[in-house]
Amino acid sequence: MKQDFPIFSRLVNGKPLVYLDNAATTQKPSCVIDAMSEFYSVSNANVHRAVHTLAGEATEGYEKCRKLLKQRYNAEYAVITSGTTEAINLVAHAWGKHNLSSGDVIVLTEMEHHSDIVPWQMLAEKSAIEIRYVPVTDGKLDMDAFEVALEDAKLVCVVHTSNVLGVRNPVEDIISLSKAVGAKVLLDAAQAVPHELIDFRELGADFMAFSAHKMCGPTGIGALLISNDAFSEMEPFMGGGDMIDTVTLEGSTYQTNEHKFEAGTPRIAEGVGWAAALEWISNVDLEAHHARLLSIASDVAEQLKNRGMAVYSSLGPGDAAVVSFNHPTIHPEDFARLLDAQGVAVRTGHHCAQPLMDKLGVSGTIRASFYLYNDASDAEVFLSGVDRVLEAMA
Amino acid sequence: MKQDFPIFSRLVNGKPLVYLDNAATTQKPSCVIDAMSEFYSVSNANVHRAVHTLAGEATEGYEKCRKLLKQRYNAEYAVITSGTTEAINLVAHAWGKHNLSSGDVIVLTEMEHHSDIVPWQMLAEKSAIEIRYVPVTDGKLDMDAFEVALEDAKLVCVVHTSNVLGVRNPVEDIISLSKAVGAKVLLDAAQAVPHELIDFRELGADFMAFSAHKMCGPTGIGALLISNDAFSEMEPFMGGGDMIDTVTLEGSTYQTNEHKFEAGTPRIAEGVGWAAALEWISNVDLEAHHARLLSIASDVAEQLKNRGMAVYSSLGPGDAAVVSFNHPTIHPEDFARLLDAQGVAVRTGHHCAQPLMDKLGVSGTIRASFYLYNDASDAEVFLSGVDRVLEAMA
Amino acid sequence: MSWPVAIQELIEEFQDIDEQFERLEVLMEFSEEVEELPVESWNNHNLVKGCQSIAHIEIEMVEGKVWMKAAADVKMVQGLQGILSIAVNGSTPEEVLELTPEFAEEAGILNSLTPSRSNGFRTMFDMVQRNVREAM
Amino acid sequence: MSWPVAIQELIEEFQDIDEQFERLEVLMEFSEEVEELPVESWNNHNLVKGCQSIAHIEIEMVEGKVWMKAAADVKMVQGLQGILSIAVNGSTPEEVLELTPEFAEEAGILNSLTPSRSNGFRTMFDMVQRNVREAM
Ligand SMILES: Cc1ncc(COP(=O)(O)O)c(C=O)c1O
Ligand SMILES: Cc1ncc(COP(=O)(O)O)c(C=O)c1O
Repeated sequence: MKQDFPIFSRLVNGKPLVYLDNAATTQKPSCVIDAMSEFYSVSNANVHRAVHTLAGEATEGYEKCRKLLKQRYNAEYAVITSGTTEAINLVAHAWGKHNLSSGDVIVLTEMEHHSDIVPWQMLAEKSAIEIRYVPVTDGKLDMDAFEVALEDAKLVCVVHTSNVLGVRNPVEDIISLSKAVGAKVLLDAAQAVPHELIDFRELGADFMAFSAHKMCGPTGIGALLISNDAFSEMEPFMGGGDMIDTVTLEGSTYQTNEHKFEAGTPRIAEGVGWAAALEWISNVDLEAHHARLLSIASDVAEQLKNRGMAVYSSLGPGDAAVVSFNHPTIHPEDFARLLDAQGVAVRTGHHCAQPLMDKLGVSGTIRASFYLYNDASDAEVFLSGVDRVLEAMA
Repeated sequence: MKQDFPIFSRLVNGKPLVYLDNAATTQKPSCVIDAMSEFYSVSNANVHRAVHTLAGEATEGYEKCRKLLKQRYNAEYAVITSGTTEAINLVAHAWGKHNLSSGDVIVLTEMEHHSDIVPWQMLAEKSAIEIRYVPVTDGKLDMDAFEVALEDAKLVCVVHTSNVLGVRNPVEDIISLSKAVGAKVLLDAAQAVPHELIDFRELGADFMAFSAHKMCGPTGIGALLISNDAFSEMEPFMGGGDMIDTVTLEGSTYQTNEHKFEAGTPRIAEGVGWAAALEWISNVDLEAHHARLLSIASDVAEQLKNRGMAVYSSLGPGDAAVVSFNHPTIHPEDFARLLDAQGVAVRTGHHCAQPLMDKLGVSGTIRASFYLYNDASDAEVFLSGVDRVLEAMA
Repeated sequence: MSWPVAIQELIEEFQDIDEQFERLEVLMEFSEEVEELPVESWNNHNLVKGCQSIAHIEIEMVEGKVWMKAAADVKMVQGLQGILSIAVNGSTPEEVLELTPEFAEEAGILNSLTPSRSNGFRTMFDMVQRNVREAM
Repeated sequence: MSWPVAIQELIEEFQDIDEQFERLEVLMEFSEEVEELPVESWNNHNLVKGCQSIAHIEIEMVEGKVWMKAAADVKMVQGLQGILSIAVNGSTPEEVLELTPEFAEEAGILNSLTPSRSNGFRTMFDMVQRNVREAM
């Protein structure tokens, strides 16, 4: 598959690129890159309510992205945002602010990404809302504690698949337990949609947020899927062009569909690029690749343990192919720089999950995350790279 | 210059494209399109705090955009947003919410774009803030009325250059009058930066919002320039990755520079593309082109008047080359569709400025807006296209 | 696909046109074909919803046959309404319900309009069928 | 540009290296060159601000000559501190103030690091000059 991705023809520090930073962002196939160039070269115009040909083509190209999202994930509504982070902030402002008040409870977990913590802390501070964090034990969500935390909860926000541990949370149980107490559920699916096909309506969540750039699509665009129920409870977030119906000096009325939440000129070329990525990925057997990558990652994890590393990912079935680890003495940054010198890209740091780092008792980890185009030879290069680091630092 | 823009090699309805919808969005030169393709093909990675080579290149590429913005516009701070609309909403949330309260006054004008009306209406409603609209008389801001409206104002939000009329407001006077009463000033410069080079610090505004896509840059990205003074009074808007310093279960602390307002993975490829556009435009003699285009637009306006059209743009010195007009009986939509049939792209409708439409006593206008790559031959094709429409509809 | 004669003629008339400008001119000529719904009769019920501009459509049953009256401020929308009139006027309700909006596509009318306007045609088409169903 | 002998040697040593891995190894070896600032002496004043990882630098004047002590948790940062030590230790304050961080660029040390880390080097360099100026 690597031949579909032009970036793999480059060298890094004189070595072929082995890209294992996929949980941060994925590489783009030619068809995505070309679709955007083509858009800018042939159909570029502003969208909506326009009568000229280019504007019609641009509108169609952009709205195709929404159509594909709704089809692929079986969603009632798909609001296009600039990414997972904006999608979650949209829920906090457009739903949270109007449906939560003093004393209400939001349930989060200790393994949330900052993007699914900070918006709620900001909201909670303003409105005296209580936040409960479900603890993580041995790298897994404590489901007993979750049930306790759920009492009187109005909103449950959970990362579907952790960007640090790769662990896939039991979202089916989380949703049914939450629905039983009448709580709305938001899934942070940034790491989930790249690895598995989710039927949003069947799953039964109210909100699902994710980013294009983590599933071979462009930067600057993401989506929030919304259930009928939740959509009807939302008020506009940002104001501006395209989201209004009428504007007078006395006040304004708003659109009734997704456009209500898409103020201003949308991410047009990005929508075109994401549509291309969605079409591309619909021809990929995600399940087969997922099994393959999980097996590679599990091997890698074993090998790292054999070499004395602490590995934080458990890599159970369904988990994403993410290996978070640390060496007992070598600083993650030195480790990653020495891997980079060999063409191997991994990420280090807190991975925007400081509370989880606190729980793990570390300030950061080294993270090798695998995606569709990675193969066993990447794992080999990575491991021999690790060996050279260990030798050099011995 | 057209040869720099690949889109001009296409036909629209069998005719060479004459693109006069530049106030909606501009076309992109090859160097911008290529810079983004190149980024995705060679350096794509997530930015900030990463140690591998690609991430370093991506960070450098993205931050270069900010550097160029600060240099070109001489700004203390440049926050990167998804466009003008998000930039203005950012001010409403990050500054307005924390610095305006019940009874305070915001001054707007009747010629604002919806993006500079709706965010303030939403804020005003929540916080019982008074909004005063400075009237437009004969297509110009009524400066006497402005001075009256200014009494006790805390914030003045003005469109630098109107997207409907092309009129450039006397922003220098507006700013000095506003500063004299201690009001902060926001400039909606979406239509201004494409046409003139602005020295933000010297001009003395507090906020200036604009979009890349209206100045030959990509969609999905824009900026808010902020003065030192105003920056120090702002609280975070959206929460998430990259904008924090520390996150604990008890609460979070934030970055102190622009990143504080850029939650989540930023618009990386878009930043690279905009940087290319900023470099490209820095080699363009904006002033000369502006004079040239204004003269073309004035001729066009004259010709339209000669043919019985109502022209709303006055096209004085400094105004943008935007011609808004209507035929006494032909509906703008029919008019524009018949122009499109001849390859000529113009926009019709309320141009996201319904209050101004109300003032002009129309439901919409036809708008022909000129930009760098337009020339006298475009005006000729446009006018002969108009003639054919008039004939057909006679 | 085979169409009623009136529609078949219409498709052929459009298919013969090479130039987009002429196609739009012919489209506008069809505005003559629709019986105008007078302004006094405009109401929320006969308003075409989701249309960018003003458009009204009313369906009557005259001796068991469908009859359409309509109005619009945009001439090309009037033209689309004229084409719809040709397609439905004098037909039985059953015949109208069997129609699909594809004929306009086949004629090249729809792809000659931008998505929002061709959506407008579908919206009007759906409205006609809904009203016919209600009137049965 | 001409540099003090110690720096010139250092530049040449780095320029001789072809492979990035080896360059980083050599960089880490320079961590031996810095006199360690003991943990007890770490404080907010000697903390390098804007650095991603922990780094401290302190400047002393010994018989009119500059002397640097430092500490860091990342070995490569220690290496950068070692290189800084070579560049400044034993120099007069005036000599230190004449230095620019370009020598590290010339050696290819900076471009071998990502922007944030090469910014870190500049930050440390600036901090040394600031402290020297204060100590004058
Ligand atoms: C004057 C003015 N303000 C604001 C905007 C909104 O810009 P954007 O849609 O890129 O957010 C526009 C363009 O649509 C404009 O012309
Ligand atoms: C689990 C998770 N949530 C949220 C995010 C934020 O996504 P973005 O930065 O694209 O907004 C990420 C990625 O950084 C993630 O991995």
